[in-house]
Amino acid sequence: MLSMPSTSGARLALSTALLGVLGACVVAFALRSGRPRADFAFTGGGEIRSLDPHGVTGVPEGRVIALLYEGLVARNPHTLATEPGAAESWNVSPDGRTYTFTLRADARWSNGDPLLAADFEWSFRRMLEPATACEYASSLWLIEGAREFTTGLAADGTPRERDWSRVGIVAVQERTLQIRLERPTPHFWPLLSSHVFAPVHRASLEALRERHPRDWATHWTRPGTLVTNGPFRLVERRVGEVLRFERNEQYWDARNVALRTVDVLSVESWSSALNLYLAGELDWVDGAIPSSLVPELLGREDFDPRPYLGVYFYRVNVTRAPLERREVRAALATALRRKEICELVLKAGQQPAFSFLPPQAGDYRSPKTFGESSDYAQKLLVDAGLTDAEGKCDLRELELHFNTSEVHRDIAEVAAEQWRAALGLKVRLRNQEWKSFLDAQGKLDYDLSRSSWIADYADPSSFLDIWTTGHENNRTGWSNRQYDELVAAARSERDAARRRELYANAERILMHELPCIPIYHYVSQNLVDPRVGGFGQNALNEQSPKYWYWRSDEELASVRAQSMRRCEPVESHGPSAGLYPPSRAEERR
Amino acid sequence: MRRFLLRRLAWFALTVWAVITISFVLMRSVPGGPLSSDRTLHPSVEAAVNARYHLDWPAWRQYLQTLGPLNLDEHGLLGDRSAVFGGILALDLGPSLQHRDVSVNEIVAQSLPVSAALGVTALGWALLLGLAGGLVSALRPGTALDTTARVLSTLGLSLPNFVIASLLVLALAVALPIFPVAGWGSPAHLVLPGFALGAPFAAYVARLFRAGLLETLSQDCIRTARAKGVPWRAIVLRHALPGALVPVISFLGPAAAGILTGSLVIERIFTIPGTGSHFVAGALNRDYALAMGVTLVYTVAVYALNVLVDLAYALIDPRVELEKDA
Amino acid sequence: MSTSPRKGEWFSDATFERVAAQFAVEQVPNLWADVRRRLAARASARWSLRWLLALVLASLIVPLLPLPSPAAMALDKQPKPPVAPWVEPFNERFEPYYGELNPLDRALVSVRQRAFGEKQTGPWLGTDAKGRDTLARILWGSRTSLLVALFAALTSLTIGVAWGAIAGLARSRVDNAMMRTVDVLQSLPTIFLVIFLLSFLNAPSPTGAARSVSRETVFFLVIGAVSWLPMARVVRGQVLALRSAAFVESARTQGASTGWIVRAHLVPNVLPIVLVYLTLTLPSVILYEAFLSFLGLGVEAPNVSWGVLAADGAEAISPLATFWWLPLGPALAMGATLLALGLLGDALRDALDVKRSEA
Amino acid sequence: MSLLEVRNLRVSFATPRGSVQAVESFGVSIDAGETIALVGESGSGKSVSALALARLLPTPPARIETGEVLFEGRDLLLLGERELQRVRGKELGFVFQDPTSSLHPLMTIGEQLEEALLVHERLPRTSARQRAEWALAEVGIAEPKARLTAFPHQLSGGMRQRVMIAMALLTRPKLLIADEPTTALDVTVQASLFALLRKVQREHGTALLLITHDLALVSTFARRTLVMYAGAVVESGLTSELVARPAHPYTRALLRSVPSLSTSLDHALPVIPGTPPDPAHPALGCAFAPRCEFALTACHQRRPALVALSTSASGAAGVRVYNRRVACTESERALAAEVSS
Repeated sequence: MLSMPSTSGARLALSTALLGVLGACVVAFALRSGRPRADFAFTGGGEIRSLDPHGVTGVPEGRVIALLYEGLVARNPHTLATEPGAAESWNVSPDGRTYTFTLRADARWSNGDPLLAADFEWSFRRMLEPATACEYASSLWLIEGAREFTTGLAADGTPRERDWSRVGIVAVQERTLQIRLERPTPHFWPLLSSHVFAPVHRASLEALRERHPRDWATHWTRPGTLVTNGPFRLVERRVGEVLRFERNEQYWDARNVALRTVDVLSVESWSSALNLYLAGELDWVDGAIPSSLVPELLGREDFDPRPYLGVYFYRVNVTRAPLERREVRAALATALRRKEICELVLKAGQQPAFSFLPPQAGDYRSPKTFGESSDYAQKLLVDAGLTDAEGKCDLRELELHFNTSEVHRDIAEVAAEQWRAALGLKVRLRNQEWKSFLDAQGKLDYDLSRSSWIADYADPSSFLDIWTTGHENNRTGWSNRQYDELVAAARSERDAARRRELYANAERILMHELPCIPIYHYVSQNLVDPRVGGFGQNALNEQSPKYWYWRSDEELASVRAQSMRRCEPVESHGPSAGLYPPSRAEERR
Repeated sequence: MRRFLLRRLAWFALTVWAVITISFVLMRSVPGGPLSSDRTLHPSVEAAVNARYHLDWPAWRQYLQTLGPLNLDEHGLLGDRSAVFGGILALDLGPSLQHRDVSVNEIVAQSLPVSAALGVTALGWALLLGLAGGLVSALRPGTALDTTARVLSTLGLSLPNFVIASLLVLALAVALPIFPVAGWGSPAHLVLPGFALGAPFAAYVARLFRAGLLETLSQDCIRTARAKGVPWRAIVLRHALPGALVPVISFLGPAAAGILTGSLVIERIFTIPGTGSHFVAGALNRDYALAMGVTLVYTVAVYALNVLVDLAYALIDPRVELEKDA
Repeated sequence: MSTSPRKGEWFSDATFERVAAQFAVEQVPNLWADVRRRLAARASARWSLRWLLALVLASLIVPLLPLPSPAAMALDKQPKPPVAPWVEPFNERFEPYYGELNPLDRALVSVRQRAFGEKQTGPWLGTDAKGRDTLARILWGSRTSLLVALFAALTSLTIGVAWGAIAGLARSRVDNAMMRTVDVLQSLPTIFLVIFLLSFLNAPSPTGAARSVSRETVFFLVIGAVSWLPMARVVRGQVLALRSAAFVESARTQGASTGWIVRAHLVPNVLPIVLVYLTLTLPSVILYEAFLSFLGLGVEAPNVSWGVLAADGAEAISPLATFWWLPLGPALAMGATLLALGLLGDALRDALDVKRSEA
Repeated sequence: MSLLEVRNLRVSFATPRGSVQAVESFGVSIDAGETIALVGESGSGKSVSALALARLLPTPPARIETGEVLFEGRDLLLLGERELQRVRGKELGFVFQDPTSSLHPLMTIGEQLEEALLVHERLPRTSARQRAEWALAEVGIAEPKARLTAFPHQLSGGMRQRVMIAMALLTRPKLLIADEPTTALDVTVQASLFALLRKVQREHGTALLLITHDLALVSTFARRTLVMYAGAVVESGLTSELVARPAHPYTRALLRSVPSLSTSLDHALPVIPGTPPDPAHPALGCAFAPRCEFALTACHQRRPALVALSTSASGAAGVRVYNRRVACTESERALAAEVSS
């Protein structure tokens, strides 16, 4: 023990010095995580929820899963067509129910283990186990016996013992996997390529579970422990800061992967994300760009909003007066001036929505439904006896819920003002933080509630299924027998045209009944360095990181020359020599 | 000294217990749960998740679980479930309910040093600017220099720190790219956020120090020192400084609490991976474990700092007897 | 200063200790006349008071002023930069949309319409992204900020003072229990309390129609709920010091009743420190409102507050396009008000500081 | 040449209510080794004068308007701060009224003692410590070595004042100014301290300016005495003479109000009627006039100057007057009357 100096001045000086050293140590310790910039850095917002492909739902998580894992099949980022993934080939039985996949001989896990059909079988089983708590488990229920396996209930609702042998997922050979569906399902392909169908490495997970029976979940996704099969592997994770990935040399197509390192930054504030992008710290920002800045970005070559398969809408609680009346809902829907919202509030080219499905949902075209007319809306209310001849509205004040966000507030303010102007209706805005908001929505504790729906795949079923009676995502109290029947019929209809028609009829009912008031269809708002090549521009805004590379100066110039878009070029922060995958690099040499 | 620390420890345990209990009750009485998401779960899946995190337990049992290393399993209370988390007494805060594959311990271990570094920088700024400003204005009271320092320090207290931070970014990271706009990793990343976070506290320190110094300098013992012919500089440094620092030191406790809370804004603006963001995220996401974890960190940090402050009193002022209770 | 710091206090609040230390525990005859004279002698105090009074007045009569409505939007080509008053003093584009108004404000607005008609001030401070007039929003927003301050002042003055006084006067066991409660409440991060209260008290009512408490009310309650704690500490400290002060002892030995002692000794001696502390609480509460607004937990649209405006303004600072007038207005309003409160507090403290002013 | 010669010192304080004259006119002349007492009521300007002559008053609010302070021939009022520091503590020692507040509470006794030596004599720390220890022993503190590491609050009041005295004498100053050194202490301690002061003063040949309001105490102690009232010296002279034959009515009143053991409790203690004047509102004439039993109209209109009592005037009565000065128009007459009676 140090002896204390006797004078208080000296004690003060000594303790100040000690504190200073301590402070410096803290700073140095906290800063030790400094790492060189990755070949590519992007952000999808805040910290992702999990690296377990079976434990996540969000879009940002999906992007990270896409770096780490590869399912049986993949989607081409430009065309969204199904292309081989871990499976190099497959065939479908004539009845459209049995799919047989042949896995690549060179498909391996990042630790070198071969990737086998049994891995997939075990992974799918894991998803379906209730204990895994996979939120997407229900999307696998189109597989034979899967629903029963998860719920433990037979089709008639009687409890039944779980039995994996009754589920239509079998590893028939070492590299052959067979999946048998309940009924032929056209959207099985897009579903299969989504991140939920990624395989999980059984051996490492079970070993960890053995070793850490209580908290294995927090151990197995650590760098060095996590075994994956995608183009990249995890090398560092700092919560709230960064996920660092490196090219997985064990990946079967590693020669075609250009980037050696990828950083996924956790950036909670969009204005910071924008600042980081403009400073060259980020190469791709995908998210809610503040709308006041959108006009500034629109002319730039690195900002090219494209239609995106999502719809922004207001749920209407049809169990509450006066919203149980269709006229009122229709009046609300027709009184809005969506163009104003899109052009003056959102500004990035969002399309006014008069249907629930966006125009890009595959071959499907939404039927003509309703239009906008404040006179008509007014008339609806007058006819319904809710507004007197002088235009005095007798409706009670309605409450519009939205979760805390700049843009939701902006839209709600404008919508409320439009309803007031057109109908004399009083709408009170209620801003709620996310969980309270969801809670209220789930309990039907609202009048109008902001919502959006982003499709998992470009198919009407992805949008229209949720409105069937009792669906978990219905949350309006709306139920229509005819609609349910149409959707059920469409689900098993194999003739594409007939199926589209069934869905169109269902959507027509939906848009007549209006338990939801569509406002606009999304656009993707990617802010991406012009030098980035292999970047997918598609309706799902889905990316395949394995295709990303940096264009050289020459290629960038030629891409600019070919571009049809008139826009101002932006200085790129990427390597001017470009960064090409090993295969291309050899080719170029 | 030992009695003082023991006594403090006892009070500390009691406070922490009260904070845990209140947080527990608060967290669980707000609407929405950790699992609510925009995609509603199927009941069977939801039940499984609830079981995994023991959210299906009655509240008292969850409470006990949160508190201690009670392995209910061993007492046969649990049936066949094996996943029981340690509890606060075992220093195991359990897994985060929001970030499913990290434990709260890990989150705290990774983010606390960052916040601490930010806090240290902010305090460093606050003390540097505050003490300098206070010294200048106390040594020349009533002059233009004094007035300037005082107005500046009042202004520092008059703007929300996010406004200061945004202006700083615009001026010193964008217009003049001297410092990085955001991020973490090098000492340069600390300068602007540290300043933005520390500015209001610098203002406060300046005022406290000025007042303390003026008051100390007006004391009889300073006159004695002058009568002894001690040079003015030595009087200020040796005789007046320790006493004048007492109010500044006692401000460090509240300042630390303020910096911890204020850092959540600064951390968001500058994308700094500290505990700040988890404060709000934990509460907003109903991540019970994380919220509990950061609350504890906050309480412990503020408490520890207050104990340090009291020790500092004793260090400076020999008249302070730590054992005595007021 | 010469007194050693109090022990047994867990979370010693430097502010109040400083302030408390500066008050001589002694009665000063005719204190208030002196204070008024000293305040009046100080230019900064005069100007601060003027500004605060003008602000309160403006926020009270803001519906009467020929301002644009703070809620009326014009979405086209926004935000617009400020136009100098001499370039466009007035225009005729007034739109009487105010969102929700209480009856009194509605009456005031109709008076304003009758008096000024379509006439309204030009965009002297520019408009925001939805074309709403920044000046009007700042003035209407001052109501929220001032109300928040008022609520905090009220809770500080009622709960805080009562709590502190009771704790200070009560027997040590009661005192201990009360102060430990304050300690625990203070060691909870307030942000938790805020989120809890906001989502709990503001939970939607089952009927959906009439809700007894509006979010604004909840918001004010929340801020009030967390702002009285330091005040309780200050008052307790002062009461404790006074309790053992010689003149109170002597009054007691002369057989004065407790009530009389409280009236004649405690109140006049506690009041100055309470007042000074209030000038420290109000700025921090106004800043706290801004902090909550930044986190999206502030007042609800179409209501505005300085915090909301400042947060929006800070958000609008971007290297791509700087809508400088959006942060500037609220920052100036806030800065000036807080500066005024700070200067007033300084002046008040000096004016009440018996020791120094009598030297 | 006298050691210290103060002439016509005027000090004012700036207050929010305007300037206040704290010291009207102060003058004193002290020879080496001499002891002079400065007496007067509280607020009469004794302490201010003493502090002002060493420029220890905080400026502002204090302001030395006029005056000369010749210490060994140098005017302290004209010295630079650095030169002044060489005089203060080295040549000129101070003992203040309240040892509790005058000792630094956060520094050890040793530190405070050594400081002066370190500053003025640039001694190495160890020898400074040794000297400090001796100094403590000299003022009669037991276990001086142990006391060096003590803090002031660990000592008794008397001990603290001994420390103050030791501190003041450490550098062997030529003049010691003791400002009511015993006011805060009880009577037995007072006596021992005075004995101590006298002892060290004799040993070191230090001149002493003793400020007090206790005439009885100084009568045996100081050779000469100055009486101050309302910021001005109103009378000065040999203590014995002054006590025996006070010239100024104020001195007389002051002497009369000293209780003696023989005073019967039945008699009311003679007090000076009225209150001291408010320095913010100085009277036009003699400051004591409102309280003076001999006051004439002229006393209220003109301020009397401090003049030497003429040898002839008092010599007529056969009394030898040594440098006796008084500021009273009536004093000569009154004194003469008293002497002749």
